[in-house]
Amino acid sequence: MTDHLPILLLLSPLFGALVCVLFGKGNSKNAWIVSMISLGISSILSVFLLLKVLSIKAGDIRYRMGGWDPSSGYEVGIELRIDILAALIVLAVTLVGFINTIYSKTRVPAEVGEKGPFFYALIQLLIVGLCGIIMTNDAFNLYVLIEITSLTSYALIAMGNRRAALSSFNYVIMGTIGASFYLLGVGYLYIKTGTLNIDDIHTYLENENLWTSQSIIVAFILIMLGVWTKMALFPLHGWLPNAYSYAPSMTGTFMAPLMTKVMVYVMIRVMLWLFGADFVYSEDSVWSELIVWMSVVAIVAGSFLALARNDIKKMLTYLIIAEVGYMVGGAWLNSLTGQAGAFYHILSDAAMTFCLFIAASIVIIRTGESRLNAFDGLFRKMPLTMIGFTIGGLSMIGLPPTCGFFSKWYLISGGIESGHWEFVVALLFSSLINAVIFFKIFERAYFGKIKGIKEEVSVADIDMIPAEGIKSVPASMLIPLFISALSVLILGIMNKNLFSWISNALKMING
Amino acid sequence: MSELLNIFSIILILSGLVFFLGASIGILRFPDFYTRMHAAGKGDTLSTILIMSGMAIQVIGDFEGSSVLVAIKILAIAVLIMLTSPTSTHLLMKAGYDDGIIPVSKDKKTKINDLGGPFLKDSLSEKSVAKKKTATKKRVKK
Amino acid sequence: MDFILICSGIALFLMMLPIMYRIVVGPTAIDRIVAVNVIGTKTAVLLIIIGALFHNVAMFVDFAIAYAALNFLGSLAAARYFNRTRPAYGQVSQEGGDADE
Amino acid sequence: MKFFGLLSVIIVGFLLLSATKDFPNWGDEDSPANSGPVSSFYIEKTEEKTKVPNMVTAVLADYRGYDTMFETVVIFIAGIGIIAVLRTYGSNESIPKNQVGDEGAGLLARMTCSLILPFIQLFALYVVAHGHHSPGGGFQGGVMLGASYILLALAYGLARAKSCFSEKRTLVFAALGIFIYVGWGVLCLVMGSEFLNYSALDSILPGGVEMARSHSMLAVEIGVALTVTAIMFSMFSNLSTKGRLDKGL
Repeated sequence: MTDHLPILLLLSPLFGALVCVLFGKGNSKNAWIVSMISLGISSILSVFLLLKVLSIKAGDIRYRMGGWDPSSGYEVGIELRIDILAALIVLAVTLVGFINTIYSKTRVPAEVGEKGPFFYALIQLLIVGLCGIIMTNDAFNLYVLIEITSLTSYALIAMGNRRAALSSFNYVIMGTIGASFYLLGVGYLYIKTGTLNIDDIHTYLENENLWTSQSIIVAFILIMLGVWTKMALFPLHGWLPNAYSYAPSMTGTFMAPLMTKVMVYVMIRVMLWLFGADFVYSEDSVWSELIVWMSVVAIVAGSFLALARNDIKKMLTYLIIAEVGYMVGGAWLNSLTGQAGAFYHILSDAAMTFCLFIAASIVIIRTGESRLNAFDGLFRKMPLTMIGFTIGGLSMIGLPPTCGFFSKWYLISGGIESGHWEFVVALLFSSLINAVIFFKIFERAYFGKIKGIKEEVSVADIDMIPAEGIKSVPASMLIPLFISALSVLILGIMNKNLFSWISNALKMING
Repeated sequence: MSELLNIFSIILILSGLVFFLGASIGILRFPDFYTRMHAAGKGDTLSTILIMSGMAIQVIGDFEGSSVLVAIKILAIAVLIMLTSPTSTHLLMKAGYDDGIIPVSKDKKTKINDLGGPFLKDSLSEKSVAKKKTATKKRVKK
Repeated sequence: MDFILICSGIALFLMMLPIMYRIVVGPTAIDRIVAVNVIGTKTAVLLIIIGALFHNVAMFVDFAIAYAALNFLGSLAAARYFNRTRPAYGQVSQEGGDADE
Repeated sequence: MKFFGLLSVIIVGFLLLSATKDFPNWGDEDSPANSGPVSSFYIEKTEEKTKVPNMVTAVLADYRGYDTMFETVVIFIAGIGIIAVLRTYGSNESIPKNQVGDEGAGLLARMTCSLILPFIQLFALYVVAHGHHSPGGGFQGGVMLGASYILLALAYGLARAKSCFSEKRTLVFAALGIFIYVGWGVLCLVMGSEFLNYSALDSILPGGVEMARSHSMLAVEIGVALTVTAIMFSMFSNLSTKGRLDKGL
């Protein structure tokens, strides 16, 4: 049975979604139980998958759909391919999904009401799409799964309040343009190579030596543009802040840690597996230089825009844009440490964004205030929530025991290795701005005047009885917060193991 | 025999094209919505049926088992269009009529036909009719 | 024979151009829909002719049936939409106020 | 902003045009997409390995069946997403009484539809079932079948169509379609082979390994058709009534 782990991992949430649609009519509770079970199963399976990949010395697991063995060296069917990197991110995705489902227990009845089963169905299908994107080894299958994640996220965002529909519409337009660019690029590659399997495309390009062909270069540019639009790299980021901050809170906590990071993974995948390091970092191309500068602009602009915001969630979304700049820059540094750092940052950024978004959502829900003055005196009122927020914030700034420090450390050493000092400066500058932002909040929370916690309970929050201190936040929200805060610390402490796994996996592809 | 069928089918196709030419010119040149609808509903349907019958004869010319089935399918399309095209024209006409599209008229004075319904002379005040006319004209000019 | 089919196909296409003019110019929305309907039925015919040219009518006839049926669906939906929901000209109901519902 | 839009369109157009310079010629038999190892495998081996004359169907439902499964899921998501965003439950008070209920499009439309509807549905089923030999398959047949219900709703009123195809039934059918597709793949897993490896089913389907593949394709096409039908009708009824499901267009 362990041969079929990858597909079982996908099937569990898929069946969960079907069951939610079929039997969960109007009843969020049953749908919640179903999605807890299905996502729990798939997280357990992904742990097993990671263990299995670690136990294999050769590096990756391949799983052929339909049992079509390759004829004459080329795949005719669709192939899944899981190495350590993929297994790590699959684990992160399924765990975030599972933990977020715990968080959504009280929020779904409050925010989407009778449509709860549909919400859970969409969430599980989103998990299916994300896991499929990470595991697939087929360029067109990747597009189909990107479509799945996009469609589910449009619907999930539009389920929010009035402004959510408009921001979701913006996202629809930008996301469709991005996906179309990706598809065009894949089409060009197919015209030139006649195959869709990522490894086979790479082999064909290598054998025929097509690296200087104009259509291959254009295909590369189109795919990169598509992926950048989807991950909101700086000039293409317009859709992200509104979409994530007006979405229902559990959608925000779900999508902020995952969507952009998985697209960064797709970018690294396309760079290193589909086109190969020789093409991407070749001496006579300006790509590497140009894109590192673009990421520097993204980091600086994202940090400044975050500094200028007075709205908690908007500020966090602009910080995400800056973080995307980190990862893109790291991936393009042309040094193994930089790539590994970018990869490590995917994991750590997922953990700390998750932590911050949950904490921010709790604060916004409990105080009924979405601006920064919601934090006034919160250390005394909601100490546990603020502990979680502090850990996330410290990780964002990059202080030692947290994972944010280590990923930044690797990124910076990668920048020094490859001589991109502008990237190093941008990283340090962004850390500085993050410190300003978060210490401003900590100061408010510690010294600010205590305001009353919202006494009037709106209809939406009827399930939570306002009370003093810790009891004011239900356990179903605090537990996910603590797990995510803990994972920030664990990822930091385990940095040595993780880094060696990641860099071993990357060494194999870089040769 | 085959030669005869061939000539017959060509005659059908060409006559269908002639009718379609009529429909096309009618849709282009007729003065108002209802008359254009007339050209579309009649000429289009008849020409489609004629060309389809011609093609069916053309296909059946080689007398194979499968080609008979194909010919029947082509005739089925002809029947389908014979049923649906007038129906949709009728429904669209009704929609336009209910929306108050004014038909062209020879009555110089009021420029209104005695059609009944919303165009009955008594049921409309002069003012609203004038407004409707100007609205129509505006659109036409555009 | 192929020559005649090609000629009739091209003639059909050329005769669609005046109808295209009607789609672009209007003047009312329903005019456009009627023109689209006519072009739809003629496309079904054109599909059959193309099939005969490729000597593969059996394949194209299925497309033509589907096209004709969906064409009817489209004009029926448009007719109902304009019948109840919207007047053909936006201005009439705003100015006149008696949009004959 | 308009200027930037124009500029980016021009740049992208220039990029796309510049890429065509290296393309193989139009209709070139030796281009990689035509004579590459993958395409030649499909062209030469499909009939032999799957007993399906129409190789498009074989590629769609067997070689790349995993893709098609997710395409069906995409359609499912589109329908579920529209329901999740638009559907409003309860309160019909805002609508005036005289607008509730939908009497259809009149006698003539009803007569025509009653004549052609059975044939459209029959043709849709033919398209689903005949996908092995002629163009067609689950998606196309499902669209035709869904269109026939939309036609019913247009001609006879939404209430009449809902009595055939209620909201609950659309959801059940949509989920059931995907369940058939995925379940068929899981059946292959249970028989001890890879996911969607239809050849594992030759012990329960008649006619050897090749025919097992052929029959399985029909089964998954039926699943696709169910989902597409239900989602087509669900989308129409939700969009045309703004999610209230009371009065059609």
